[in-house]
Amino acid sequence: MTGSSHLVPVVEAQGVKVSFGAVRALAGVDLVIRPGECVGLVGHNGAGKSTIVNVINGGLSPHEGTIAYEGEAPGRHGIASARNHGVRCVFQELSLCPNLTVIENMRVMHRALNGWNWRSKAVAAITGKLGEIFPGHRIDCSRAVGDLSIAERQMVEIATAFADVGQKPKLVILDEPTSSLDASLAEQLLAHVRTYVVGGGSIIFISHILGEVLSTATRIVVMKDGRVVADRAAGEFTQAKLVQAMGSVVAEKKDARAARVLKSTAPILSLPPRGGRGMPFEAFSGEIVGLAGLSGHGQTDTLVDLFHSHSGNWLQRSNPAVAFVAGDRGYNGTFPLWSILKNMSIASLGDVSRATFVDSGHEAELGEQWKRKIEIRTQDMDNGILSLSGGNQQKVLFARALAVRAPVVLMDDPMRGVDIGTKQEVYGILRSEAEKGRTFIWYSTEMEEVCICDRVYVFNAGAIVAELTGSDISEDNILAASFTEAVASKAVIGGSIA
Amino acid sequence: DTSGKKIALSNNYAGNSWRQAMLTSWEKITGEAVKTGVVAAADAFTTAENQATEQAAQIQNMILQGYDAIVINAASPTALNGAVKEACDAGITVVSFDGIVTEPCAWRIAVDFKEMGRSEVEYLAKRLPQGGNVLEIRGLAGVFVDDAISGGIHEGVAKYPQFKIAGSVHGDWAQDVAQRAVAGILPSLPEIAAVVTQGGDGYGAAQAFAAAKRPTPIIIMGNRQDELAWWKEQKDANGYETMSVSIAPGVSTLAFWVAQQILDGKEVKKDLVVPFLRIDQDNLEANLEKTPKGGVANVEYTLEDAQAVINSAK
Amino acid sequence: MKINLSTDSVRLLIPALSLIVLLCAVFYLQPRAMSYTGLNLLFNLAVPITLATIAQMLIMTVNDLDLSMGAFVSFVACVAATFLPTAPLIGTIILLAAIAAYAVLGVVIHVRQLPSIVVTLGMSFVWGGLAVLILPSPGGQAPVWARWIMTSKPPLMPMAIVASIIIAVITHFIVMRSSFGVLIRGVGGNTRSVERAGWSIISARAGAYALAASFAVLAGIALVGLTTSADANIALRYTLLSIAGVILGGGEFVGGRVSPIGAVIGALTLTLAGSFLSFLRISPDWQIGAQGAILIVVLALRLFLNRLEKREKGR
Amino acid sequence: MNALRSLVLKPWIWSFVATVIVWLITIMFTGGASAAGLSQAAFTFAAFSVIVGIGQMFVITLGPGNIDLSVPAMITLSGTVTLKLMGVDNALILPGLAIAIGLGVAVGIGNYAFIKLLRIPPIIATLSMSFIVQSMAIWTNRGIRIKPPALLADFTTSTLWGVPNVALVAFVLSVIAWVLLQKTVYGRWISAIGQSIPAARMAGIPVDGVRFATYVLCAVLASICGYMLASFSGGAALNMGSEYLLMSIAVVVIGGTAVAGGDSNVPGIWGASLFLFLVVSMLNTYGLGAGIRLVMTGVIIIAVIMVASGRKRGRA
Ligand SMILES: Nc1ncnc2c1ncn2[C@@H]1O[C@H](COP(=O)(O)OP(=O)(O)OP(=O)(O)O)[C@@H](O)[C@H]1O
Ligand SMILES: Nc1ncnc2c1ncn2[C@@H]1O[C@H](COP(=O)(O)OP(=O)(O)OP(=O)(O)O)[C@@H](O)[C@H]1O
Ligand SMILES: [Mg+2]
Ligand SMILES: [Mg+2]
Repeated sequence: MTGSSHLVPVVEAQGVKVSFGAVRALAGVDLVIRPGECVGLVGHNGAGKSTIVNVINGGLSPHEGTIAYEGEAPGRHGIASARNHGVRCVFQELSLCPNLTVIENMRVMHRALNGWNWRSKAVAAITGKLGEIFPGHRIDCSRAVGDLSIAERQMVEIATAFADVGQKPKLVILDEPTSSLDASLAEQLLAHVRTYVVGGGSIIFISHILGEVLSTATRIVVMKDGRVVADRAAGEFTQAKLVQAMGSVVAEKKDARAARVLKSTAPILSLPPRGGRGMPFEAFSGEIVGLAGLSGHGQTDTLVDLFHSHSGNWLQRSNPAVAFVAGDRGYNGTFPLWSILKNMSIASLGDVSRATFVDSGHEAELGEQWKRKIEIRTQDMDNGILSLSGGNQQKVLFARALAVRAPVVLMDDPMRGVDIGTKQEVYGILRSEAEKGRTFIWYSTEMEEVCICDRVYVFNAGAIVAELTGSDISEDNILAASFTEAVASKAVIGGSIA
Repeated sequence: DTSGKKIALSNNYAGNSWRQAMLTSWEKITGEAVKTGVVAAADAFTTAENQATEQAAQIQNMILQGYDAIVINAASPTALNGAVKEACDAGITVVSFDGIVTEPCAWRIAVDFKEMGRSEVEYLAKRLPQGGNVLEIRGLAGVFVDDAISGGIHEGVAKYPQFKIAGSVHGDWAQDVAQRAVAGILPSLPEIAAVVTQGGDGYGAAQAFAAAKRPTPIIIMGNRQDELAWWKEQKDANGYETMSVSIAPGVSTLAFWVAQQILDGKEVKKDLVVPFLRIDQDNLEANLEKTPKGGVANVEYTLEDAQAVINSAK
Repeated sequence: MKINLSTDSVRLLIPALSLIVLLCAVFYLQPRAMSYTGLNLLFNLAVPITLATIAQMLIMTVNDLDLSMGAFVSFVACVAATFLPTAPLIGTIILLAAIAAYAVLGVVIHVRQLPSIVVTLGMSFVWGGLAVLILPSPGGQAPVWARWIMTSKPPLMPMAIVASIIIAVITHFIVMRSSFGVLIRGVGGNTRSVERAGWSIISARAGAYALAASFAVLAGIALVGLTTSADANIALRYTLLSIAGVILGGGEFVGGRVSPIGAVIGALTLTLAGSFLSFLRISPDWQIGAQGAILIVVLALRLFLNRLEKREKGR
Repeated sequence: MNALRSLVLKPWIWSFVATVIVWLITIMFTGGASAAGLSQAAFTFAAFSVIVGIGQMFVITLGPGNIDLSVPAMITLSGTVTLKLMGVDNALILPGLAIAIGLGVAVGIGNYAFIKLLRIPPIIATLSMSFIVQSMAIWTNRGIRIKPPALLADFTTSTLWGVPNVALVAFVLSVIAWVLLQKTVYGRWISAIGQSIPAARMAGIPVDGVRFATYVLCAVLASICGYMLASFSGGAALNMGSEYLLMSIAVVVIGGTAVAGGDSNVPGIWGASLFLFLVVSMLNTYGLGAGIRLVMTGVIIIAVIMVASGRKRGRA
């Protein structure tokens, strides 16, 4: 790794400062990326990771400081010059055109892809890359991206960034690329990243899953409050050291979870088998029920079904039965025109209003309370929601659902992009709320989270194929169950693995 | 003999009382004619919006439906020429009235709109020999009727230079639009001696003057019952004097008879003229009596009237 | 039989089926329509509407809406009926300037982040005013060549059908196949990511607007070719018709989801719906209402077919 | 709080600035003599646009594609039906108003039924509805023009301390609308729906109920406007509503309400309504021809919106 230090850096950022109004997103960042290295970029939510990435790819001009690509400072800093130097980016929020097909998205993303037969060139490039990175994928490149699942979209975006169309990518920036991929896909990606780096390419890899970063990066840069606080070879870090460098205090992972049997009472929620296949769904009071399986196999649909069948579309129930935490923030989470406070309080307006008049004092109080409780990093809850970093927006959505008095909370992979410190806090809140009798139904793509649950349903092809409880909940069992075929009607393999 | 012939009415607009009265007259007279076997059918068609394109499509459909004659009140004198030409080429008799078309193969039953405008100023010249400021309320910009009447008014003013057009607004032939426009310009106008209209917006103008607490000038009235009733009220109260010019909506029935005569093989000149309907101070009561409450002063035509019009044109 | 239908072709299938159903109904009511001249009479006034619908669709592709479409087509018709036959050079210059004005509008709307609805609402007054200035009272004369094209009688198929097919094929190629089409649809789908890929959104928008204006110009000329002359209010209805046509054809207001072939079919369907009504002979009181009803019926049909298709897919 | 206030302040201030400028130019023509008369006329006629504008604003706030094109037909229907029912009987004034509201509710229900059952864009659903409603208006009275009850006619045409009564009614309605939007749960809900329907649904908002109520509200306001307008102008006409199609949309968007939904603005509607009336008056006063007048109207609208949103988007 030191061998590459004499090479001309692909990108060299020096003293970069960026602020958004009063918010100082970057307070002087130096970052050098050399060929043949994978730089892991970690830090708490709002540390400035996405911002520095935006500066590097030309989308943002630094207010102070310089950027040089391959040793030369560009005449005009901008997207075009960054791309000309082979910088490609996979953004934290999905950024393909949902109305275009995969092939057409290639055309948009790669300006070099021109000429009469650009379609066939694009097909060749994207199918080749998809096959290379995600062998065994089943993506039809003539389909509109909007018709793909969120994981498939992410895969397409990654493959698009790595694709070689006349111009080889030199630096690929991956901003939380694995957040919507399940474990096996994530592993495929990481494997590809390693070989790519060995081949002389460079990667900036941003993730909150420290295990991934430790196993993939050659060098790790830790950011905190807009500064780089540590920059060392990956080998010098352990998970604990990383966490410490990030500045979060994390309680040691408590594996000792009291196995709780809560199935005694009548279920608080239930659904018949989806499409007449597999097992029915049930949840009991005070449980944390996990929905697992490969991503996009019906978990989100189940949650949405549960939500729709327990909330009114014509009249609001006086006592809400369910609350929902969105995973796809842009689609069904945030209200972009509103302040953080309004975004947070929207679901519990009934509690902060009198005779349908919103009591703003009461509302602000509620906001402050949750701001403290899960540490939303903002000066003022009246700031726009979009001024928050991705992870902090997610926290607001979390607070929104927890503030509702509903006995059941549905969670659609809500920890996407939440930093490790916050995660631990949220886990804590979940546990204590569950103790008090709240039920959580939790779809997650992260194995670690699934393992916190009391009971887990494993999904395959839209149906529940297995139920795991207590100590049977483990990565291996879940993975094994994920490939079980659903059986028609009710002949169920109930806990075939248990 | 036309007992086997089918006639259609192509109407471009039904959104005001004039057009409604026109349709009612058509229904009344042609219903009778169908019953007595003069013609086989006389269907009325109206388009949703006052648009030449839509009416052109309507006429083309009538060609397909196999009508023998089409009677048209046209949205535009020229924009239907394409469709009218196709109808003529298909051997269909086309008679236009009120909103006439310029396509030479069609018959035209025209109102002399220019003359109508001129007569308003002539009347004023008699009433106010010393002249004065005049407010003009026009119709819908870009429509031929509006242009013609306004042209007549301006000719009249040129002839009687003691009148000066102090302001001109477009009332779009709609009561409330006219009222709105007059109310907007009125504060900036000097004293107004008379208001010339295109027949029908008089009542709105009177209300705007009343709302602005200005003396009521001589307002040329249209043919609506409420206008006539207002005039009568004023006449009884303070001897208010004015006149009313308009086109009788029943002209549609004249067009029907003309079409029937042409189908019957009569020689008919391409251009026919109908007089406009004029009501004066002395025949106000008589006319008001004949006009249904809330309706429009009207004249319906018989076969004999039509023959008289045809013969007088020869 | 297993056909793998893409979203795009499904989007097309439904409008096409509604058109066919409606056409059958019309033929049933009026068998005379089932002929060369019959079809031409049914559809020739659809040609300008189709072109205007395509123009509206291009604007909708970049998530905007043009409320001045009708006024603009009227303006073009006035220019075409006055300047084009007598002073072709001046006429052409005016029309080119109008197209340029559209491009400028696109740029202004993007740069100043203005709502297109308001700007085009304002522009509808401007075009309307210019039309009145050019042609204060109805009249003018269609250029001979426009008249010739619109009344031509090609073999086998009437002009209206040939024209619709040509328009559909050309616009399908431009919007769905070409790079430019991909780009403007991308702008509609996700402006930010197109920008991040290094494209100039300004020129994409300007291009979309200019192309739309070009189709609207063709619409105006085609209209004059059919009617032989123009007036300032001749096409005001095209604004709503064109929007309805795009929607009927499966397009959407936002998200760059459009279908040129669908738009052509939508425009034809709308035109046909009017004829269908004439053939039904409803009482004059309800003729206007029936136009609303027919729109609803056509859309209900669309919904019904959509359902069918969903059930197919669910299996 | 401060940030919020400046955000609300900015969009509407511009329509008022434009209004004042146009007003000054108009009264300059007579050296100021027409000030009182012009203002009174402006408030009278702006009132009608304000009433329909408020309804349209609620609908537009529901998000892209939401618009109610049945407003003009609704105005016509309620004008014709209520005037016919009231005859000239003063005792029937209130029942007439109740009928107007009832008609509005019915048409609103119809509008949303089309939108919901047929899953069609509101623009098409309400357009279809407007044809049907217009037909109903024709069918119910065939253009017969009946005078309003004298008391009602007096009320709508007279003034209180120099302020037209209709303007007072519109003012009261706008205050109610403002409170609804800014202070109540319902206001939050429509703003949320306007920003993202899926997000609103998953936040537990009864989306269908709220949209339904909003379409009904819009139709009811249009209906009330028709009732008042017919009384004001001495009788209903079949084309009395057609003015208000573009007008209702224009006052909303010029007034600073976001066309993309989620953000609405009540004061701006007043500014825009006064402005649109005064522009026409100004151009009429200076005696410009119809063509020039139209062009100028368009240019002024665009200029106002440029200035207004240029400021609004001033990024920090
Ligand atoms: N457009 C913006 N306007 C205002 N503030 C912003 C904007 N974008 C980012 N910020 C602020 O800049 C800071 C850094 O944000 P950034 O998105 O870089 O964080 P991050 O490290 O990527 O966090 P996460 O892990 O949650 O994605 C945050 O405090 C955020 O609130
Ligand atoms: N909107 C319109 N479009 C085209 N022509 C119209 C329109 N309105 C009226 N006309 C024409 O104007 C002439 C007379 O209309 P007039 O204004 O007298 O009707 P009216 O009796 O006043 O109707 P209303 O009572 O509804 O105002 C006729 O030639 C009619 O065809
Ligand atoms: Mg980030
Ligand atoms: Mg009139």
